[in-house]
Amino acid sequence: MLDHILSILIFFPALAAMLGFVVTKDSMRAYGIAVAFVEFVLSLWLWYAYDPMISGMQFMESAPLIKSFGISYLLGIDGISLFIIILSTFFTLLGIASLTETRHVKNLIITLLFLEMTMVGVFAALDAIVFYVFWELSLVPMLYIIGAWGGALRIYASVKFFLYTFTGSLVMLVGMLFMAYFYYQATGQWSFSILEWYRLILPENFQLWLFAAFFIGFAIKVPMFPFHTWLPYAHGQAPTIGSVILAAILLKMGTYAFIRFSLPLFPDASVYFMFPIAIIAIIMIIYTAMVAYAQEDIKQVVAYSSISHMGIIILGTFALTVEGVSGSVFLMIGHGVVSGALFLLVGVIYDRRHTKLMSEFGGLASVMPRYATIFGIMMMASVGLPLTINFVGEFLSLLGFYKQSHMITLTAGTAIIVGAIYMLSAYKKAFFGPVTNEENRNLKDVNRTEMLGLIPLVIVAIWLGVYPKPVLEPINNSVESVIQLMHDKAQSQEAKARIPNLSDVSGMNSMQEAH
Amino acid sequence: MELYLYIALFAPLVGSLFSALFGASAKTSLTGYVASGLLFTSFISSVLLLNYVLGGHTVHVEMMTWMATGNLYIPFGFVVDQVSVVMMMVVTIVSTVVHVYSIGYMDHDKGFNRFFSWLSAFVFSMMVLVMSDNFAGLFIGWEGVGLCSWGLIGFWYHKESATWAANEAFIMNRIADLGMLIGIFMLYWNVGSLQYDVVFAEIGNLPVVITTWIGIFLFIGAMGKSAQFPLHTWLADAMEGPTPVSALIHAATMVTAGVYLVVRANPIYDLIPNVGIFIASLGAFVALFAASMALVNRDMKRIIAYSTLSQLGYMFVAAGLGAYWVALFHLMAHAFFKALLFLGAGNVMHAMHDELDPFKMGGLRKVMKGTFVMMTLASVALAGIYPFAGFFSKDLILEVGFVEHHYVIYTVLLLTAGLTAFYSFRLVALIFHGEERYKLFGIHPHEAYKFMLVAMSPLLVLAIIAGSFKMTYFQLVMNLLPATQYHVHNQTIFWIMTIGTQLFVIGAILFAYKKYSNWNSVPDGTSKMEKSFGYKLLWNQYYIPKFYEEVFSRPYLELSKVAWKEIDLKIVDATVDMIANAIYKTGENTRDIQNGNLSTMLRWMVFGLVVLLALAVAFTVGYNAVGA
Amino acid sequence: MEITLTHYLVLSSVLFAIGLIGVMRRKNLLMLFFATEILLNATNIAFAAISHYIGDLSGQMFAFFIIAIAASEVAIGLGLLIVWYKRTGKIDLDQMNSMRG
Amino acid sequence: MLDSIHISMASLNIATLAPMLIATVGALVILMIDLLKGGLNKSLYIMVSLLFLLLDLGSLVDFGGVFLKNGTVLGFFDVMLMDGIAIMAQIIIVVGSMLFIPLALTSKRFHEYNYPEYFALFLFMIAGFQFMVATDNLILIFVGLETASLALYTLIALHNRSKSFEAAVKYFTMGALAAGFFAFGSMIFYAISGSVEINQIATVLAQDHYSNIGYVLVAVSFMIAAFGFKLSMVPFHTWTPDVYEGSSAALAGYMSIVPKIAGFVVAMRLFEFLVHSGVVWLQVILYIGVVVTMTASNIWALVQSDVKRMLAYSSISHAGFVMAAILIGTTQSNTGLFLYWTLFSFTNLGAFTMLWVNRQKNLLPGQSSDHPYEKFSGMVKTMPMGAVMMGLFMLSLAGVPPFGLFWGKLYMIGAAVSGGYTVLALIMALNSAIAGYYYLKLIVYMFMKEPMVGYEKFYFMNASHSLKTIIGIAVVGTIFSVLAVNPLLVVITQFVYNSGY
Repeated sequence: MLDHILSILIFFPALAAMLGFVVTKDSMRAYGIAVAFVEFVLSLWLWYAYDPMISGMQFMESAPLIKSFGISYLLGIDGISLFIIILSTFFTLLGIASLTETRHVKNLIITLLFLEMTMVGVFAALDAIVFYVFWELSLVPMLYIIGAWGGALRIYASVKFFLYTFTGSLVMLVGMLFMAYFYYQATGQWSFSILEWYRLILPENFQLWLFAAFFIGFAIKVPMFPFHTWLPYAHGQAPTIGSVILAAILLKMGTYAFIRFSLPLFPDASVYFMFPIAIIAIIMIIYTAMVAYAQEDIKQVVAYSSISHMGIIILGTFALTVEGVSGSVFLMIGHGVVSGALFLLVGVIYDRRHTKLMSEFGGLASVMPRYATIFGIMMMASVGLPLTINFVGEFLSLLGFYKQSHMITLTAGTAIIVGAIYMLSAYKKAFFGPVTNEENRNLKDVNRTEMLGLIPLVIVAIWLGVYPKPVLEPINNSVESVIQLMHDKAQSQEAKARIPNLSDVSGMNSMQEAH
Repeated sequence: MELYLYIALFAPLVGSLFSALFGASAKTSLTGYVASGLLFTSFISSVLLLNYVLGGHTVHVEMMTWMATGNLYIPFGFVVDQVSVVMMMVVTIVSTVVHVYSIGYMDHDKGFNRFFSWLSAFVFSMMVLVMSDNFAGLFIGWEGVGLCSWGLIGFWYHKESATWAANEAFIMNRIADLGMLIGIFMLYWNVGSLQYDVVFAEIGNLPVVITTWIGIFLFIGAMGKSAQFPLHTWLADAMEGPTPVSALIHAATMVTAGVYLVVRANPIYDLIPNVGIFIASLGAFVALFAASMALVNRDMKRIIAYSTLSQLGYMFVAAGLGAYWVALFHLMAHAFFKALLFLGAGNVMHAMHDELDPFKMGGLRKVMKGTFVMMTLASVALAGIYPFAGFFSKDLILEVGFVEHHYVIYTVLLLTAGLTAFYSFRLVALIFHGEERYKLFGIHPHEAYKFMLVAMSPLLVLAIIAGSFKMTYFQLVMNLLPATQYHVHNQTIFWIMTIGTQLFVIGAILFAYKKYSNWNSVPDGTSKMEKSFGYKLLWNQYYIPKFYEEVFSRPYLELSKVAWKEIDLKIVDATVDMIANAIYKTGENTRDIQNGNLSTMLRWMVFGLVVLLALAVAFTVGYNAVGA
Repeated sequence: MEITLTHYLVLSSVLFAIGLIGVMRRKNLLMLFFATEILLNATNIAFAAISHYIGDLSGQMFAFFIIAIAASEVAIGLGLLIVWYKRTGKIDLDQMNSMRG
Repeated sequence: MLDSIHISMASLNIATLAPMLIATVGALVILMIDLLKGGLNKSLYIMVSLLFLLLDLGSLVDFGGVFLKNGTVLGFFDVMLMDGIAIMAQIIIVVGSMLFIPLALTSKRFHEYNYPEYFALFLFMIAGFQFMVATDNLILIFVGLETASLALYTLIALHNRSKSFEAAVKYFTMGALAAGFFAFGSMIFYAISGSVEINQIATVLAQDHYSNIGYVLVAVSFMIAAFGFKLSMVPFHTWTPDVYEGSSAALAGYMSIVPKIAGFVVAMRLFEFLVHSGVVWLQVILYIGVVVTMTASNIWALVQSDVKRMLAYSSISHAGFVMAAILIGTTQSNTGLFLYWTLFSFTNLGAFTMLWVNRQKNLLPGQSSDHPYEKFSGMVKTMPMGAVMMGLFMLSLAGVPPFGLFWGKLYMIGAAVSGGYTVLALIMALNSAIAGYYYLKLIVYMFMKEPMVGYEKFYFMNASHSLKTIIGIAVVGTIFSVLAVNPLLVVITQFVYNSGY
């Protein structure tokens, strides 16, 4: 069974979703939870069976799909994708378990299960086209979730979300086809296998163009400034579950793809574009933090904060050092947990008051102390307090980039300041002060169902902040192989110098030279 | 010994978690007792560890890995050595006292359980800070105390001013933390490790420029936590928190973390005396600057807060001049008498129903004898009168300045010592002497619970006798810190200096008494002095908070709004929509090509053909021309 | 003056152009059909002439086929025209625009 | 004057005519049945047509086998040309027709299906298309084209609505003009090469080193105009939306597939040798034509308010997309053309059949067309399966993987990339994104809006088992296309490559 565990992980939810059409409406929630739980346990088993000492791909599966065009059904995971898969199954489970939506629950759960398939698929795919298939397919359930269960502007938001990402992905697709064509020219065979592509060393000017093509697809997904404007709408209109999944998992596809595609395929271009991208990352960090500070709607604050955090992830990714890339992968998980939790929390208050405007609240801390506590913990995690999950990622990402540029890291480091500003002021507006709005006076504190969703997230946020090793170690091993691959493939002098050579025993020397 | 280490470290955490369990429920005294008991346990363990360390050993444990990736390896490692054990003692003593005191002080507060949870959590963070064996662990504690400080300043979260002050403190500390983070990054990429022992062993091999930058960035971190100019404004505002918090966090422990960092990183600062001079100069400046603001302030707690700030300046002078052990010594002594002062102020506040203006008090010594005695003695200690603790530590710093030939610094510190004595006794005089002005406001003061006074008594004792530990202490820390003795070798000058200083200080005290002990009215802002420029300048804290508000806070908010409403919505997003709309509009505007009229359709076909023919002819002509 | 192939081709082109103009200008459906007939027959002249000049029969074959097809086109076209006239009572092109956009 | 011609039956190779003859015979049989006994039910004619189409398909498959073994078969004075692409195009034509004909089995009664002539004309039309693709003789192309077109005009008109007549007249008139263009273009080719066979024209021109380049270009201009009409390239496309709107949804779906593939094959035969001969002008014109057709029709599709008209414009756009294959002119691109069209036929047929299923007999009050978007509001709530299927077709048309058309787009864009047309590849990709918008619009209506009260009974009004079966086939074809792509590619590549394209 372990031989096909990835296929099972991908298609089990989809199959269950199909069968879900038969299940009656009132039992649907239980069914959904059961399926998501089984899936989650399967993903945990995957972790158990995963050998953290092996840096390469594990649980590989391969079957030709379109042989004459080199497309094959190729799956496999390494430390980078393993945890994002677990995160996906985890959040699907939590999302369904803490679902408070009452309209058309059946459709919603079926959609969520399909979405789960695409999420797992994206992170398990090792063939570019299979990756692309899941990548695009993930838009559809999300489109439906936002469009059918969203707020007043839901149609605008969902269409914008879909078209924006769709456009970007198509450019990426052209890039993929180019890549395959280069492979064809080099070897005389078509192949879309990423692992095969890793072996190609492309001329630098080709790398630049291809990098740009991939970049557009990924950057819109992440989303990076200035392609980010779909995100606030999507989050603002999406139902809680939609925002949670979107923030926790779907955004990670973009950053994951950077590590899976852009870095190892185009090491020289990655170095070439390192600084422009770092500048964009800084804009994301500071500018969106400012925008978040100006928001009146608490969900929008969290939405913009996501962009800001994604900026740090991008920065860590383009640090091109083991520390930075590991940190960014870890931050993906951290940000997933934290922003997912924050969106769940916003959903809690939205369910009670049907508004998300901070001016409507105030003094919630005295009415809903448990809620305020959990929100506080998650806010502090979001701000990146040590011993919470985000700190590890942010610290490592910034640390990693410091090797490349001091000034940029210093500027990007303001993330810890501006992040605190908008988060604390939002918290203050909503939770502190006297209770001014009579409607807030008798609000109920978080109930058991909601606790069910939130407590595990709190536990994870702190557990991985205190003891990140079980996750960080496999990530590190896989990242090391990526970095080494990049170093080996790099052609330009600058790229060779910037990307550390790990096989070099006197690693410290190269570090000194970089200064 | 490791067991004691873990007990000392984790007992507060257990207390905190235990209290947190009851966080949302009604008050249970149990939380206070348990938390205090665990703190006492922690204190006992620290004492045992001190005893062990006095025997010449140190304890170093590595609990588990925290972060490990690439070459980076950060464990949860803890070290109890000569420096950290001193800090541990200070922290556990003061916090035990404050915990017990708080049982009484917070007696009627709804958030009693929550308070103890935060307070113990703070102690845990502080213990992590001082006991960590690497910079990252230090940073954990560093941020942890920041968090707890946020929670405790904003403890009464229904008050706007409290939450504002909490956020201000947190954010300002974050600014400094960024500096510290950068310092840590530099250390890692230059040394390859963040462990103290490795760093200090390797630091000498680095180019001085890098060491200098490392020193500067670490010190920026220290500036935030220890509220040095220009990041000082949060400390005075932090007085919004409950008074025990001010005593523990904003006087005795957290704010001294910056000093501790410099002391801890002495091998780095030893290599960069220029930075040291800067630190010392800044410290001297802050000492004077803060003392001047304390002169006119009318908020009891703020006066003490400025005094704290001023004393921190002293410590940085010592640390900056390389007299690390002196700095640490003053840190310790200061912790005792300043915490005592704050707790006394807490009693007064309780008695006065949270009134803070000393001008509205007066004559309280009759009803609050115990508090009066304690606060007076603490003030004497603060003023540095022989044989109280302050004399041994503070005058030593003056001597350091003198011995190191920094006469300007020396003069400034001397002047500050006078100011310190003045404002301390201005406060004491206004509160405890003179007419009972509080009667105007219908307040019936009463002395605090007896056990609170008992709880404070260890601090009183220490404030009096701490100076006598000086030699023991010196013996202890010279294992780790540069063991320079600062003595003015010329006996005459030494005596002149010592006695002169004492006389100067006593003079200042007498002046304060003379001026304020018979005060009989509440100033209403009409007196000549209150209208003078100097007074206004000091009263408004040199307009610095206002300056920050006008130059940073408000523009930042305005800019944020512009960023959102003008840039994000009107430019970035509008561009995207514009592209989409342009495509759509093109369709709208050109769909009439298909007007349903057959003639038009046929004409389009012929038009297409004609265009093709025209292009064909043009191409042929061009082709032939090129061909020919 | 000897009549060369060029003359035929010019004639054919002129006829074709007349047909095109007719197609563009005529609003009466019947006249429109006439114009298309002129178009096709213009081609026929050219095919026949070329076929004669190069001595190849396929041109004439083509012409024959065009004639046949033109005939069937007329049959269908007139059929449509009659039905249209029955339904609307008009054979004016400008009346025929219920579908647009 | 002429020598007597001795013709051996073997060289005549009558067999090459078999597929077309089968269709023709089928038509005649239908007419004869009607003569013998009138008033028979349409189901009989449908089944007879289906039967003959099956035979037709059988013969084509047989030819396919022969082709793979022996290569191209010539016949009938070398007029018939049964090469790979001819066989493949005919298979697509016949299969498409076989999927179309059961659509006549609606539950509502429609005027045209009462006439046996309808089915006879239908089979004649198929024969016409088959002739058109199975030859490189311009005369036969012309005859096939006109046979098919004339039959098609009639089929449209038989729908017997005011709009259908208008559509038929428009189509007919423009078709006549296009026929004139074709004839005139052929005439010029004939004038400069003395032949009406494309391969001989190519040979003559090549020997001549294109000295008459001006005339060639004029001829090509006429041909582009003629086939631009057939393939609805902008600005010769204007008939398309009106005709689609005027004809029944089923026939519109048919028109979007079968006539176009015939057109593509002829365009391939006619233009590719020119492209390969380095006629830069043609490359430029085709480039512009492809880009303008794709983009403009996409933009117009955005603003439509009727789903059928939207699909009409979308079909234009898809045709433009596929025309790129002729511009690129590599084996890969031509393979892509056939692959794309095969996948497109399934999806598009499904989409049009869904419209057909939702067709009501008469327009509702306030409706100006048969299939306004509003009609599909909230369909997921009243007809979940129907909405999901329609959504599926829309996603496939938009090129969302892993549904049918994605693989076609993938391969086509891949062909553009490997053919060196990078910018074209990008334009193709971006156009898919624009197209995404209007497909999404329907999905938005179906899935995100509330149903309109009183419309429920019109959903699936026209449904019958056979229609549902067709939709089922289309759905299966769309979803599981990924499994079919590889075999299709292998076969198509073989056919295309061995035909010399």
